[in-house]
Amino acid sequence: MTKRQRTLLIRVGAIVLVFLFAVFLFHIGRQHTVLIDNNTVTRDGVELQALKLVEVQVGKKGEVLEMTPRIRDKAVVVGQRHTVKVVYTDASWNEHVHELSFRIPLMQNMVLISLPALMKNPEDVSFWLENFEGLPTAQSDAPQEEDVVFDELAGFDSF
Amino acid sequence: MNNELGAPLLEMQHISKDYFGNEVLSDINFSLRRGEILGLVGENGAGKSTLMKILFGMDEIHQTGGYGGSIFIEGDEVRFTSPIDALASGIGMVHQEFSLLPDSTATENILLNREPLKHTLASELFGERLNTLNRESMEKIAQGAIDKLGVPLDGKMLVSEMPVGHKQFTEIARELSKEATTEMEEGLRLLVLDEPTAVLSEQEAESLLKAMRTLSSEGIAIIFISHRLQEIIDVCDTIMVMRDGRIIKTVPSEGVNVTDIAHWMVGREVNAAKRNTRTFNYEDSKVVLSIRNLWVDMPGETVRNVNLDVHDGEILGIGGMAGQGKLGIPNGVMGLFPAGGQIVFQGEELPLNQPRSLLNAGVAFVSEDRRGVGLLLDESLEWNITFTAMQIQDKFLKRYLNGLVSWRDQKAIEEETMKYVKQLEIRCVSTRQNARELSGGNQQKVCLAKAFAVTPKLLFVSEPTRGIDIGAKSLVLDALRRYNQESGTTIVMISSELEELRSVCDRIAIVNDGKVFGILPATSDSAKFGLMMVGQEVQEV
Amino acid sequence: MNAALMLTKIRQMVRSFGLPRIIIALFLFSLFILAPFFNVNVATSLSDTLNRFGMNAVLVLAMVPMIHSGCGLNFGLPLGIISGLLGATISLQVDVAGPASFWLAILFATPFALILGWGYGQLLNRVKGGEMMIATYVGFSSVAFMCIMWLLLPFNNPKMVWGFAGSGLRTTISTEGYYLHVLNDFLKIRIGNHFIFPTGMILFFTVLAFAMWAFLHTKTGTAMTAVGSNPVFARASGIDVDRIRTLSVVLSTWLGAIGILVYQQSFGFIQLYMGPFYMALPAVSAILIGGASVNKASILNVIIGTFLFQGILTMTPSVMNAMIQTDMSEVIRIVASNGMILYALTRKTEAAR
Amino acid sequence: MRELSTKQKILRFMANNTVPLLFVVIIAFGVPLSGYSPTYLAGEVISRISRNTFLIVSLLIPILAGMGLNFGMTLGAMAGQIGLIFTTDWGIVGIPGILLAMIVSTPLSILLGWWCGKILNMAKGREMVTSYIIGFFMNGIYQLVVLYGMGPLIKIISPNLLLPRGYGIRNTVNLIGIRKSLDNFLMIRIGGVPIPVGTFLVIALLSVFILWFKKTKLGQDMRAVGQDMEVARAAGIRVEYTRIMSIIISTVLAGYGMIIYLHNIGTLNTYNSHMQIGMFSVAALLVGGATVASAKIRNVFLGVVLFHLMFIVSPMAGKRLIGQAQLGEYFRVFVSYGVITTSLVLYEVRKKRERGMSGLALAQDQEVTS
Repeated sequence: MTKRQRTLLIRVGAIVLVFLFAVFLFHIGRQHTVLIDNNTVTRDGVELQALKLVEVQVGKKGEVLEMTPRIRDKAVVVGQRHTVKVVYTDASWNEHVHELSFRIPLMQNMVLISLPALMKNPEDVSFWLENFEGLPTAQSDAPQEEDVVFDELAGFDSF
Repeated sequence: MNNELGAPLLEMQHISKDYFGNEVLSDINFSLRRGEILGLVGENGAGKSTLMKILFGMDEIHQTGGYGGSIFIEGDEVRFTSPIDALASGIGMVHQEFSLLPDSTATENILLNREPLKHTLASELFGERLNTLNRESMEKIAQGAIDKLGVPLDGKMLVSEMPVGHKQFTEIARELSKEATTEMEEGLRLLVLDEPTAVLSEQEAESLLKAMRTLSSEGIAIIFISHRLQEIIDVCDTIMVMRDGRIIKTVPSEGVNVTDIAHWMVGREVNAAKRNTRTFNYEDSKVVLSIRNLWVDMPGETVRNVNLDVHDGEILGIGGMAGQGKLGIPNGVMGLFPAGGQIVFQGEELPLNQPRSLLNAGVAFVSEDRRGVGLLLDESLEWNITFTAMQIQDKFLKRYLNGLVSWRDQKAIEEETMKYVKQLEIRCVSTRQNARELSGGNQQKVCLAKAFAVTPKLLFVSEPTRGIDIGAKSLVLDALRRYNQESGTTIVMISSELEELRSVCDRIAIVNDGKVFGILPATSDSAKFGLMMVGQEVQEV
Repeated sequence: MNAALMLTKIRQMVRSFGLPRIIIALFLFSLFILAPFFNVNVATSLSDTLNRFGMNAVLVLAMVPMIHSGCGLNFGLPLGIISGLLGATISLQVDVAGPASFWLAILFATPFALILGWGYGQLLNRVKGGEMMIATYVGFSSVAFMCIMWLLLPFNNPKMVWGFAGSGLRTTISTEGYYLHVLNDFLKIRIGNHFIFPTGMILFFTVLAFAMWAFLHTKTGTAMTAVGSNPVFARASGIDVDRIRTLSVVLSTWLGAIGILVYQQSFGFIQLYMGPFYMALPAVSAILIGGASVNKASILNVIIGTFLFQGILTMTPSVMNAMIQTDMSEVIRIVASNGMILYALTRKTEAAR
Repeated sequence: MRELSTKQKILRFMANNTVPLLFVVIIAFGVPLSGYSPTYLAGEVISRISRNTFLIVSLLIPILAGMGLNFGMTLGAMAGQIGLIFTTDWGIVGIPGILLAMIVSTPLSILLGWWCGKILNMAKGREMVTSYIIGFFMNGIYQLVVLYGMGPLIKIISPNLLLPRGYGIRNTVNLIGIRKSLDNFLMIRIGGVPIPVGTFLVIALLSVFILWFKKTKLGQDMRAVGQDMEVARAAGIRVEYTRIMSIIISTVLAGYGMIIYLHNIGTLNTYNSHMQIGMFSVAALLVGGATVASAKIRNVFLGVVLFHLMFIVSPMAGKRLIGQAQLGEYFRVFVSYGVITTSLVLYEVRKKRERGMSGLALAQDQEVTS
């Protein structure tokens, strides 16, 4: 192997390495929103009732959310693999604790966890986790045209 | 001098060179043994530098059609295509101008772009230039070269703080160090020193000569180009004298004296017909310009303490080797470079450093730097010829409103320009043509016309024939002579070509080491001028 | 053979005129041709262009003396503008209504222009070779310095100062009631519904341009050109190079002062504070577009350049907008003007600098 | 060389450090006038050191190569901003977001730096004014790309980033995802002053890199080119290539610097953030005692501290003094430009003075001999 070939190899290698690192960063740095939903849902024709009172925690260090029926809350997470811990005490004072892990598709901005579905069938992730395509708040506002500001003298304040 | 057997280190056979038909070197033959010091002397333009350029395979030589003859190194014919080739065969050169970085140390300069490196990881990725410098090794190599030279040079000293001599040593050490850092077969074998002592003090020159002897004893041959003949005799084994592109003499230095060399350098057959036959009795005419204690800070042409009297109506020549200061005199007097001292023109002392005062008094100057000083390259001939006269003497102007407005008189300008175009045979398309588009000879004529247009009482003409073809040359010289005769204008002409001066001038002053070394009538023996140029007193014959 | 000859000839022409200039000229030309197809009124556009030409031409003319004397492009134009602003504000303070205020403003601006220009010239003489960069920053610092001054100077005409504070000048001051449109309306000619020829303003520029042309034909003007063409030659010919350069800087500064007053009378407002900050750049690119280089400029360059530059500024918003429903004029302005300056800076000028 | 007396030494020190000394004086008056507490000032200054140092360091390499102050660092800033726009659009947050923005900006910076270096090689002797105009010119191209290209030509996923009309990035991009993430990494507090150790580590690493770089062959070549292009060329150094390399390195570092700067601020002003960055960085460097011809790491740090102290205190000082905060704001703008002007003038004047020295020596010489 000549020196030139060797250098070329190292350079190509380095570029590939940086690229792989970038992909890795993409995976670990991607931010997703997990919506947690405690509404009555229908699965396979069966109606699943909303849960009375349930504690949900997304991720190990996430905030513990207490949810009553017909509540939808959200947790912002970074990365793809996450756990969700659900603590539910049913009418007969039996405590059900599920600690489940799930994976969010890389390019998915939002996913929705349906708590009643999760209670029903915790083993099947696809049963309670679904992709959620956003139609958040912006829709209602009329698109307001924004003037683009070119201020060549800007930046005097923030420096 | 240990190489008695085998081929000589360098041999040149039948070397010739012409620049587009103009022969500058013909049939050069010489050889050089290991450790031999060859002194190469000759006037400016004798062909020394061209010969060295051929040896080094400079681009300039290839671009102008190559050279004839052959060069042998240790018996093998070589034909270098670039200085790098020459370097690889162990030939190094130190040029007259320093090529040093001012804010770097001697060591850094010695090893410039040949630094030994320490391998770093980054270099694998980003290329060799990201290896770090190996300072220790650098110092060792530089010190090795300095030691070989045998001079007290501090490797850590910044070049800007060095005395001139040490800069010179740094340059030489750089050549010596090349054996350690390049892929030379066996290190430096031949060193060319171009005027190394010109800028040195006596002591510095002495230690340089000593260093040369040291190198020679180590088997390094040296070609020593110098105008200081005594040094040549002192240090060289052989002396080679060149004149007009030929080798005149190659002699061992023993028993040669300075007068002999000077004779060989300048003693040529003089074409009597071309000579100025006029005998001008300058003692009878009054002194028109007197220069006292003049110093001029002109880079490369420093003038120190010059005293000179110019008589009314004469043509005074100023000659001397390049770099000795002859060009500094007119440039300093005319205020183009910082100067001090005293000048009295027509009995009146004029302030220095003010071109205006000299021009007002009627002194004009044709500069040797045509393109830089002499011309407005991007303006018309009309402007070039009439500008100075317009500004100084208010010629070619129309006055309006009681002289409040002075308007350019286009018609007068055209007439004046036309007059000189005819008189000096300036070849141009029209008088509106830009000066840039003219040939060198015609540009020179424009410069003369500019000076004539102010009808000067005294005219400095500096290197009037440099870089122009023969036809234009004689036209320019004739014009000067005629102008002197017809209008009685005193002319001071500065030229590197002694014969040119002798053909036009009445008296010739020779400048050496920034001072006027002596003045002789133009009819004097050329050998006397030759001696004066190299700083030797002329013994009265 | 003939075609090849033609081609080389065209190539030569392109080279001597400069490709960027040709592109800009063709671009403007095509805008005018396209305009009617997109329901843009050519007469209005022409009228606007002419108006803006008049507003800016004197500012562009202010480039000429300094280019001639070899001081390079006058990036320090804001200094001249400041002199003009001082003249304008003092004139308003004196509170003479009507056209007289314009002439008063010129009168008041002149001493400032002379003094500031002289000092600026002295400075530039000490930094030969680095004029343009230093000029830029002299302009910037003087604008910033005047920002402080506008706050502190004891003006008190209620039309100029902040109402609530009673002191400190406003950022924009209307010239209404003073010299609004004094030149624009002088002998103006209305042709049809959409075309107005601002005779007074064009006339004013013509007078100044003629004066400049005449000056360059005098002895001193000739010396100035020579200094710019080859300062060493000029020195060897007995010219006091520094004096001529200073004179050119004073002239440029004064023209800058007049230029901004002409601008204001048409624009209607005096813009203080950071207003003059980037005013040099359009003027610089305009003269370069007109065919000037870093050390050569003529009155013709001023006229062509201002017309082309202002033409593009007027035409691009309307035509481009109509064409692609996008207002790209800002981008085109930035790229064209700065590209032109870059082009000029990277040309090899053989002058000894 | 003669030994200098103490007085001469002090005078020379003052002459060589005019600008920093002047700033010390301004601050000595300004700080008490402003009435800010030392803790507040310390916090502010530390925050600004972490914010701006990286940007300013990017100016060092072109100075080493003799190309003066690289006002073209704006190009790097633009590349950095484009990197941030992309990572924000992709929703990458935290330190990975910063790193990814840097990776995205790198090829852009290299391309822009290469182009800028090419142009500057065509304008030798007036690099500074040319690099300054290059910044303006490139701003036009940047607008073309970001305001018109992004959306239809360059895919932008998140509609929140785009203007309501469907193409072009909004005036401000919220960088909440990466805001202060590097600063808060390893944040410690000393006496109530928060110190972003993470960012400081990055800056330390950069400083070490610069020091190391000066020891490499490339660094040495740049020094050579900076001192005398012709000598370097004669020695076989590829002058043009070396100069281009210096601009590329500067541009890439400026890009990273801009990302760190904006990550601290937390919002990206799409069309304005980069405009004045070059000017302020240059001013800060000069305040630290650097000149057009030489600049060192210590000038950067001294400069950041002095410049920003002045910047922080002047509005308040102006308010206390005249009753107008606006005055102080104008004052600091004036001082920034004034400092650059002074430094440029001093540089040119010194260059000229050195040329005049040899004549004096000659005159003295003659006086001695005659």
